[in-house]
Amino acid sequence: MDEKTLIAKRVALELADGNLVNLGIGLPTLVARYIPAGRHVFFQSENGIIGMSGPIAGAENPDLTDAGGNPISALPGAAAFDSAMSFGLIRGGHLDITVLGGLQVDEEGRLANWMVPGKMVPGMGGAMDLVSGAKRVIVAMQHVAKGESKIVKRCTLPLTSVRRVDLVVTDLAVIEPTDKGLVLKETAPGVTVEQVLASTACELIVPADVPAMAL
Amino acid sequence: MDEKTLIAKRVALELADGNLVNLGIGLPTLVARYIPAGRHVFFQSENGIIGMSGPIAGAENPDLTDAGGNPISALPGAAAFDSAMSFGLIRGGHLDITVLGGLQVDEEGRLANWMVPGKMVPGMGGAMDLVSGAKRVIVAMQHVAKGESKIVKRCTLPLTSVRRVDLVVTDLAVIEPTDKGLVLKETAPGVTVEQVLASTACELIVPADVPAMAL
Amino acid sequence: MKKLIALADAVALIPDGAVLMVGGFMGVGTPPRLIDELVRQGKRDLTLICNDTALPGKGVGKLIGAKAFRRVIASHIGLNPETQRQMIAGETEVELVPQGTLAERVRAAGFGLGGVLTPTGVGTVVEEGKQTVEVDGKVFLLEKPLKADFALINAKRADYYGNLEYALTARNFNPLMAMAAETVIAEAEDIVPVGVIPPDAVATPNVLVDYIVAKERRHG
Amino acid sequence: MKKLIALADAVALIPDGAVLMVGGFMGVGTPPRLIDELVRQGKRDLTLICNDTALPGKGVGKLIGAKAFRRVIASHIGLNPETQRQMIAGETEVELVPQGTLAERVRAAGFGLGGVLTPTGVGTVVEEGKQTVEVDGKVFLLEKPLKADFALINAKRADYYGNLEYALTARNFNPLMAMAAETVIAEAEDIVPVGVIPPDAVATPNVLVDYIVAKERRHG
Repeated sequence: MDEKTLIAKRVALELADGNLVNLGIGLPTLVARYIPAGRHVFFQSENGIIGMSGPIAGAENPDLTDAGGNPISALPGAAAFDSAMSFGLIRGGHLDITVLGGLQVDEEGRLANWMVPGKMVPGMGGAMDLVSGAKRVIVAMQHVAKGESKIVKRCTLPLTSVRRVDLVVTDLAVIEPTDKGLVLKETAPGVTVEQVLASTACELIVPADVPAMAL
Repeated sequence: MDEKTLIAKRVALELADGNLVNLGIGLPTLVARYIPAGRHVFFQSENGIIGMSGPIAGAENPDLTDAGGNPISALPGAAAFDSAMSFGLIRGGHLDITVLGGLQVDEEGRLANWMVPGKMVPGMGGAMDLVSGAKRVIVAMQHVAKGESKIVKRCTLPLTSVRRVDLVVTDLAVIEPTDKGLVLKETAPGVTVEQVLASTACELIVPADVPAMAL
Repeated sequence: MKKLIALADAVALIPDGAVLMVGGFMGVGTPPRLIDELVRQGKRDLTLICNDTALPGKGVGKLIGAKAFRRVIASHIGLNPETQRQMIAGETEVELVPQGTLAERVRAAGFGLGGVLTPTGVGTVVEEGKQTVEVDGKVFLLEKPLKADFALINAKRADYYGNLEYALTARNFNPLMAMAAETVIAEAEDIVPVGVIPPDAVATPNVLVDYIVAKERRHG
Repeated sequence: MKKLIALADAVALIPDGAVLMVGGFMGVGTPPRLIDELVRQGKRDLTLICNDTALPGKGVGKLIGAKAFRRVIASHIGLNPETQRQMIAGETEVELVPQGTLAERVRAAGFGLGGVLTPTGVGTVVEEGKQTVEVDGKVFLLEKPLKADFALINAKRADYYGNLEYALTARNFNPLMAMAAETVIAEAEDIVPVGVIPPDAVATPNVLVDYIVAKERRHG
């Protein structure tokens, strides 16, 4: 199993029956493939729909797309709405889970994921609202990029929100930000606690028992 | 022609083709009967519809009512919406004209029409939003009630809004509040300027020529 | 997802003293069976957030008659003399709110906004005790969000997921209130299979609705 | 009511330097003929308010390519490298706004509110230069209303009065923007007789729409 699949599978376990979930672009979109059997999850796309599903070849509709403008389909029971309603659902605390990619997460559990100063500036899109408003924020990202840990003492990149995220799932570990600091909850299969610590640029709280991810 | 009919007919002349108009309960509702031929006016009811018309006997629908809960009908081209949208149309300046009853209008053109302290308190309903937000506010009322002029130097009753209303139509006169004061624009048929002045409890600006209402 | 609930069980969830939002405008768009059952179960000390108190014997007017409320937040009580009598007698506390402000305060709670900046009420008795905020030289009242423990919603159609569709002027405050309460209980004229209500006709997405009151069994 | 207007005449109403709101999300729900005609007429120095700048050659991306904008207010420009190039080269001024804030700012202008009190952006670079308001101990950014000279709206269906109906994710910012501009020009896939669109399906009432772009005559 490659690293992205591992992360997506682990995140998918967090999605409960009946949850309203918004998946960010990139890695987070993979999560939809691994919903445990018997759980019915409702996916929102912030451009204005709940109940999105993958495109149906030959039945694409130019008025039915995801937030990237790509064709999707609508499941029975889908609902469509305008952008104010879409973000009312997000900001108003009606979204159970958002899964977002990350550039950095710091010791206080704060996420930076929308710009790298001096490089291309894509804009924050819905990310700031999603992190400020969702009931649970899960960050899905590689633990290390270009030799640098993405889990840091303090974000050097601009923050997406000052709100503490709820869970960070990487290819090496599951980490839960708390008011005492970052707690190492699980390690990836075959990865030791020491390897996680060596790949992390800030302190982690390590409980006596750190199980491996049960995928 | 009785006094209410006179007032309603005169107010109706203010309604232009294509206008969105909200008529308050009581006397203002009579205005709808006297729209000049060839003018197409859209009536809003603040409980959530544009394009309301009178009830059709035998075709009443419990989900289609005016702001008093009475049956209405919907004309072809009607639109229904929720209360936030209804007041967005009002507060956002999309309502061309609101016609409201009045208890008092003062020299600054301010309206009091929602409560009499010490008596029954009905609540302001939509009146405060209507007066604050409509492009034009027309007050339709008797000039004198129980021997007291309703046009006063300063409202003694609680204000509906500090916004200056645009026109006051009574059974005696048409009065336009301006930043210089209340200007007497027209008199009712058979009523003299002197009679209007005698029935008014504050100063009126009287132009050289004050025509009679052309009904 | 087990959203269907018997009428009596739905109302039994509501404790005395709860804050209720009830959809409807002069009783139109107010869930009739939920109201009757609240009266039957003899609820007390409730707070009502509703556009108005309807007429005696109609919509929430039935609950006014049953003296179910300790407090009422509404824009208009003028057509229900009993509400006025209770207010003047000091039996029920009444807060009057301009109708457009009421709609936006409910929406602000449901949409995660800190409040509403409205020109409505500036310079009137409605301003008393409220913060004002100046934006580009213009003064606005800061009106606070209004939320509730329960929202009682009336829909034209519901599906089994809980998607709701409204009809004409029975829509009014219902979709706003369905966003602004901890627990949302919906009553619908008709309950249809999932997929019957087109996505564009769903005004309240299913994820907002906790319970749908089941239809009564018809005998004979 | 003479709302039907030829495409070229509609676009000719828009002067260089105007502030435009354009509906759409990654080009979906953006009025295609109005965009093409704006490019054809070579408009300059416009300000764009739109969720994003789409892709090169798609939706408002065509106008980016034509260098029609002096200023862009959007939540996302990441999929249009030309917007980023113009921004970095100083050719186009870009203001980035969180998407939910953008929606509420447009709505606030259209709904007559003084601004938006949102938790989004507090403590981030988005807060810079903005007023904050504390409500019951919680801090919110005061985000100002956004209005425009023209809104260019894309609808699924229009009737001859100007009532508009939208479809699925092509709805997005369109109904909000139709409230927030001095002049509203709508393009629809289909224009139908008055009465064909049911009242509950009308998301933008006709009174908000100034012009409907007429269909092209088909020859042959």
